[in-house]
Amino acid sequence: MCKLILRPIRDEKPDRSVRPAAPEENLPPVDMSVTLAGMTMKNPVVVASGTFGFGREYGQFYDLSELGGICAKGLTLHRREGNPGPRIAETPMGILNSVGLQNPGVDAFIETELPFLRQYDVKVIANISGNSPEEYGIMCEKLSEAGVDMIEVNISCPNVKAGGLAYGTRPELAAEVTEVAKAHAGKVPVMVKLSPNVTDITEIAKAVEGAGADAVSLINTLRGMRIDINTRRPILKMNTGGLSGPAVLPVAVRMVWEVSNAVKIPVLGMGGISKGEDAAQMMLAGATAVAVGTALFADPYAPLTVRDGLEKIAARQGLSAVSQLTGGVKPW
Amino acid sequence: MCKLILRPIRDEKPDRSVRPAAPEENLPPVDMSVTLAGMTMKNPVVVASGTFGFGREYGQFYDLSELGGICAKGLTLHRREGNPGPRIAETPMGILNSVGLQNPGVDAFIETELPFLRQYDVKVIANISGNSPEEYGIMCEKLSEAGVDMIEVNISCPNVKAGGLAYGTRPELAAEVTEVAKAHAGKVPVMVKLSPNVTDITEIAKAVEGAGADAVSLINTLRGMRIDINTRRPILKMNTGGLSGPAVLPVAVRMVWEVSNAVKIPVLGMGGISKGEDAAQMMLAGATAVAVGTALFADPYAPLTVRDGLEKIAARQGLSAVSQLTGGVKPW
Amino acid sequence: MKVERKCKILSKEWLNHDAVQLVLEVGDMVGESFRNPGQFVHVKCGEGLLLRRPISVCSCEENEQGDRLTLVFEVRGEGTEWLSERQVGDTLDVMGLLGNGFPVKPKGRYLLVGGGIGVPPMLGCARTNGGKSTAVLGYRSKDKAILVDEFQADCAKVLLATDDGSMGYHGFVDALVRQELTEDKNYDAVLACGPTPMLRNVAKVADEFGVPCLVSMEERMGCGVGACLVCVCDMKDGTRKHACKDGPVFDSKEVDWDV
Amino acid sequence: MKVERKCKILSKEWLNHDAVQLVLEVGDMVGESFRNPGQFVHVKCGEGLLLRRPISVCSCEENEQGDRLTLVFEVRGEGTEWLSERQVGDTLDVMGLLGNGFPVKPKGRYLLVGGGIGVPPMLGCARTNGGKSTAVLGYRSKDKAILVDEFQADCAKVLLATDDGSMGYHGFVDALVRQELTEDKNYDAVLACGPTPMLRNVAKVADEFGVPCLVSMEERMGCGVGACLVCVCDMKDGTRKHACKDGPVFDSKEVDWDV
Ligand SMILES: Cc1cc2nc3c(=O)[nH]c(=O)nc-3n(C[C@H](O)[C@H](O)[C@H](O)COP(=O)(O)OP(=O)(O)OC[C@H]3O[C@@H](n4cnc5c(N)ncnc54)[C@H](O)[C@@H]3O)c2cc1C
Ligand SMILES: Cc1cc2nc3c(=O)[nH]c(=O)nc-3n(C[C@H](O)[C@H](O)[C@H](O)COP(=O)(O)OP(=O)(O)OC[C@H]3O[C@@H](n4cnc5c(N)ncnc54)[C@H](O)[C@@H]3O)c2cc1C
Ligand SMILES: Cc1cc2nc3c(=O)[nH]c(=O)nc-3n(C[C@H](O)[C@H](O)[C@H](O)COP(=O)(O)O)c2cc1C
Ligand SMILES: Cc1cc2nc3c(=O)[nH]c(=O)nc-3n(C[C@H](O)[C@H](O)[C@H](O)COP(=O)(O)O)c2cc1C
Ligand code: FES
Ligand code: FES
Repeated sequence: MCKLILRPIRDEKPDRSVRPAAPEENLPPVDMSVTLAGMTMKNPVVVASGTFGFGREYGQFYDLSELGGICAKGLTLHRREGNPGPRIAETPMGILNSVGLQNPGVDAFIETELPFLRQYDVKVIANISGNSPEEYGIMCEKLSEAGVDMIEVNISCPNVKAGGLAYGTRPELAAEVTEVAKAHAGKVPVMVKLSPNVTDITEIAKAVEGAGADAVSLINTLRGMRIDINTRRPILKMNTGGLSGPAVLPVAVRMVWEVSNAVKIPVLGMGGISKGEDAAQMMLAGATAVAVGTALFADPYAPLTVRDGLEKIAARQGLSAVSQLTGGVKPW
Repeated sequence: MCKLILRPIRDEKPDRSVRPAAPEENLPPVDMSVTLAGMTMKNPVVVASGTFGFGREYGQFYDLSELGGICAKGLTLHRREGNPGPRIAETPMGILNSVGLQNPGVDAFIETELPFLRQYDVKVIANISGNSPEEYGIMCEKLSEAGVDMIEVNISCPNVKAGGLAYGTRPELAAEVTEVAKAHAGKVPVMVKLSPNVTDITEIAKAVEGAGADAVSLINTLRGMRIDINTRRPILKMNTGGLSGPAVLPVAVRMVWEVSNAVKIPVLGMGGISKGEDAAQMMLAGATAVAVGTALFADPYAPLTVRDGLEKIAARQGLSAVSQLTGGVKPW
Repeated sequence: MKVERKCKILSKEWLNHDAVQLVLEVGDMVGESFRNPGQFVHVKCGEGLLLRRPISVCSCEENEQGDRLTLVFEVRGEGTEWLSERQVGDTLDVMGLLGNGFPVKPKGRYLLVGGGIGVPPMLGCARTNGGKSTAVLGYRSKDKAILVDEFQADCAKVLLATDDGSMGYHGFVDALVRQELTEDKNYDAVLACGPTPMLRNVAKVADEFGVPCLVSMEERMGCGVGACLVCVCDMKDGTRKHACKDGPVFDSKEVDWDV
Repeated sequence: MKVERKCKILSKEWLNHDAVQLVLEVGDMVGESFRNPGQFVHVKCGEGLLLRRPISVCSCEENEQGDRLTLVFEVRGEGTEWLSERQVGDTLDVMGLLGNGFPVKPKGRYLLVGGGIGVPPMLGCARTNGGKSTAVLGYRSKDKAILVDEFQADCAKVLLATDDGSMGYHGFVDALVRQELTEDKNYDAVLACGPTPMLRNVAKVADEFGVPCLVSMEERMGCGVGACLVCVCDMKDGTRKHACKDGPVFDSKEVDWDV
């Protein structure tokens, strides 16, 4: 024992002012593909609707084929100019927006934007909002004919007065919209996007599942407000807007966990994801794939950072496929 | 004109590497007192229930008489040990907690803690949670006899299974609890603390107003979750917990604005306040006074920073009394 | 294409209590994306703030050792406060150059109008025109005046105004613009940057004299590249354009000034 | 009373790839609030993180020119990462000294047990005992070993263990504790800091030999001062105590090891 104690501990005296190099990691490859309601993506990272336009802008910075999927900017039946500005306010680790679905209308999307997106090897998810179930139906018909990979039915936009929010907070209305969408979407899978501004999100999730939804996506934005204390005016011209970004991550993880325990259809998880760890949390909570939105504004490359981070996490955990994360949380 | 152009602009060449001194400000005094449901406080800054214990700890660092009021740690009829640990998780600009109302019971509070708090020139607000309307009633009776300045009826704690949350999400239950509390509180004003985890918070606010509440306080915490991606366990032993801190500020401001437009009783605003500007937003949105909670953990002096910041803002805006901020927002 | 770069601060100067001038080394940013003066960069201001801050390019140049960019900004809130605390040698995360600036022609003669922190981007315009332009610069007060020497070096004529009369003309720039155009309306265009009420008034004066007018609009931004649609600018034809991508410089006749 | 202080970093050393040793100048903090070794400080780790990070005092001293505090910590997540990037001369926002440490008597003789990043606080204990104590230190592997020279200087005897056998005994510290107590149980107490499973095992061994045992518990913290009740530690009697105020050091017999 004594000899052991007197053994010199450090064989050489290193420079203690710099951090010693980390041991090299030799990470095995991971199968990054996931299948969401029958739609297979090369990786689980999608960009969130409304934060990526129709891909043209960020497409200047990197190849859109790097992404798993693109949720296009929310479409309406007819062109909309959206809400007056200001449309954005910053909050602690979050933003409020009140864009109000500015978009060229579903026909212009099909004619101009879809062909552009089709140049890339990436799944295209159209996001739609309507003022009535009929409008949802018409849009689904057009989009399924045009051949998108999935339709995301937005029943939860807090930034438009008609329809939108009400559909997302009442199970029977949510179900009605889902049914009509399904009836007109043909073979294209329908994913319903849920609002977090509700007492019990599982009620709505179960209602849309019952109505035939192929998947659900969540969360849309939480309603919030910021006031300019000098002008005494809300910063947003619409007074309130939708909160997104890292601030909402814990609420989103909780809701994804609740919903994935309540329904059998797969979940696209989003809300505050900005790094691999966030995405891994969301998948462990039950998401099959994830979407990245607000994080783009801080870093245009955020979806790729999330993807690479996720791959590293999966590899370090010895997973052969990233899909092994989905639903893996072990509640106490 | 030409002469003007040729005039030297800077009379002296200052050192441009340091920031020139700001012009001196001579701020007029501001009346910082506010009256919340008949209870007058020397300033509008209260510390939030559950974040300040019974004042003993932070009382070592500054004089508790500096505060407007103290919402004591949530009490139950009988002593409770609360939930198992871990009880806290950090999230982007927020925290999740699942303390679960650990407290010595209402009698021990009255015997040991209230006399301690009474040494200070500060309003004492007792915060109570019950498993049944009757329990609320008994506690109110005891506390009103003991002579607290106000009773905050917590119908919104997301961290206890029985009662708590359900009362806060259903208008008729919220009203029932309020009625019983009022019936037993004697002359002590009753303030009901609302949950943000609801589709429409104004419904609950109107219900408790109708049932006789003297004030409402909001928001309690938003339910959230964080997962340790390596152990695959939720960080909190209770799986989910309540989100507080700057992250929730915009949601809190929105709800305070909605509620103060929906009811006539005064509002104690809280949720994410950590500086004077946050408090000013909350007051402009309609709050008569504000509470500071989570910010204490980053900075024990946060309530004093908020108070001083608020005073400066009021002075700069030329207000003679800080109460002139309340409800001053001008929506578009 | 690379849009985001780590840029080193080469120099930092305080121009007054609120205004800071930074010179950055920006790699090949200028060569890659310079179109005209009046473009902007989108700067990350610390880890605690989610959104980048748009700052106009004051002036820039290509350089073998790394392109140079001069920014001048005023401390207004948390982001610019953070930015003002950076030191020479620190690195900033900068996206740019973004947007469409003023389409100035080297042979053109312009009436450049800047108000307050709208002054800096006009310097870039002045410098592409070989000293032919006239500048009308307005400030709150004399001690807020910035870059006056620089404009005097690069313009044929510089007219100054302050809101409180502590330097130059006592009043707003639109009065000086009117005076100048009355004397001489032989300008290719009026180019203006500053607070919206100022822009509206300048646009009106230019319109009266039949001189084309281009204005740089300040809108709150998210992505900075045209994807998120938050930086909305109302047009006369009822459409809503986006300052970051369609602007920030717009033809004053297309802008709906009545919102 | 002052609890929060801006403290300057006087020196910084990397002890291995993950562990950093900082010496801070802490004003009159030690004089004001030192009770015994094993207390901790609560350190703000940048603007982006809300919660402070609890770090045990490794050693400290009063000093006319400003008290000194040595901290040793391992980079685990965002907060400690940020902390490890600070440089000599930078200022930290530190609350302390907090909690109740090990009630060591200068004349006592203790068996000090440290595991991994639980090793540093035991050094403070060693130093109050004039070299009379024995230390049992366990590490993941040889290259993770820290502070061994320091313990050898301040203890009568130092026993080492590594999980992988790359240095000293191949196995866990509780085996060495058992070996030592078998040879010599003339200790006033076993004092231990490290991961909970290690503490549980060491407590069991000490109990078998009838030697009192005190353990330092690691719990996630909020306020750090006893107000928020999050840092809960389950006691055998069914109550829940709080690491920051009632601890972090508890009598091992009072702790409920079965949760
Ligand atoms: C195209 C363009 C060019 C600009 N060029 C300059 C320049 O060269 N020099 C300069 O000093 N300022 C310039 N500004 C204004 C500058 O962007 C704001 O002063 C700055 O964003 C304020 O940030 P803050 O964090 O200090 O203020 P805060 O009020 O704390 O900012 C909160 C949020 O509001 C946004 N915001 C606040 N004020 C403005 C504003 N006036 N315009 C746009 N967004 C705002 C911020 O970007 C941030 O997202 C420009 C703005 C635009 C749109
Ligand atoms: C009383 C006490 C003394 C300690 N002394 C030391 C020490 O001397 N040296 C040292 O290296 N470490 C020590 N720790 C552990 C240290 O506090 C954590 O490693 C550190 O908080 C991790 O922070 P992070 O941001 O790097 O990790 P993250 O995982 O990013 O932290 C997220 C949150 O969890 C908390 N957390 C994470 N791990 C722990 C943990 N093990 N214990 C408590 N909270 C945790 C963090 O404080 C933070 O609030 C001590 C802990 C306690 C309770
Ligand atoms: C500027 C902006 C515009 C948005 N527009 C839409 C939209 O058109 N349709 C939709 O379903 N969601 C929209 N959203 C919500 C996002 O798709 C996403 O659900 C939300 O932002 C949460 O994710 P994040 O935190 O990663 O941004 C928008 C969000 C932002 C920030
Ligand atoms: C650790 C902790 C414990 C809490 N305990 C209670 C409680 O006992 N009763 C209660 O009504 N609210 C409790 N709350 C909620 C706060 O009073 C407050 O409503 C919430 O934290 C929002 O404010 P903040 O963001 O300033 O912390 C607690 C919050 C925290 C963080
Ligand atoms: S800032 Fe995103 S479109 Fe202009
Ligand atoms: S950390 Fe708040 S009581 Fe211990």
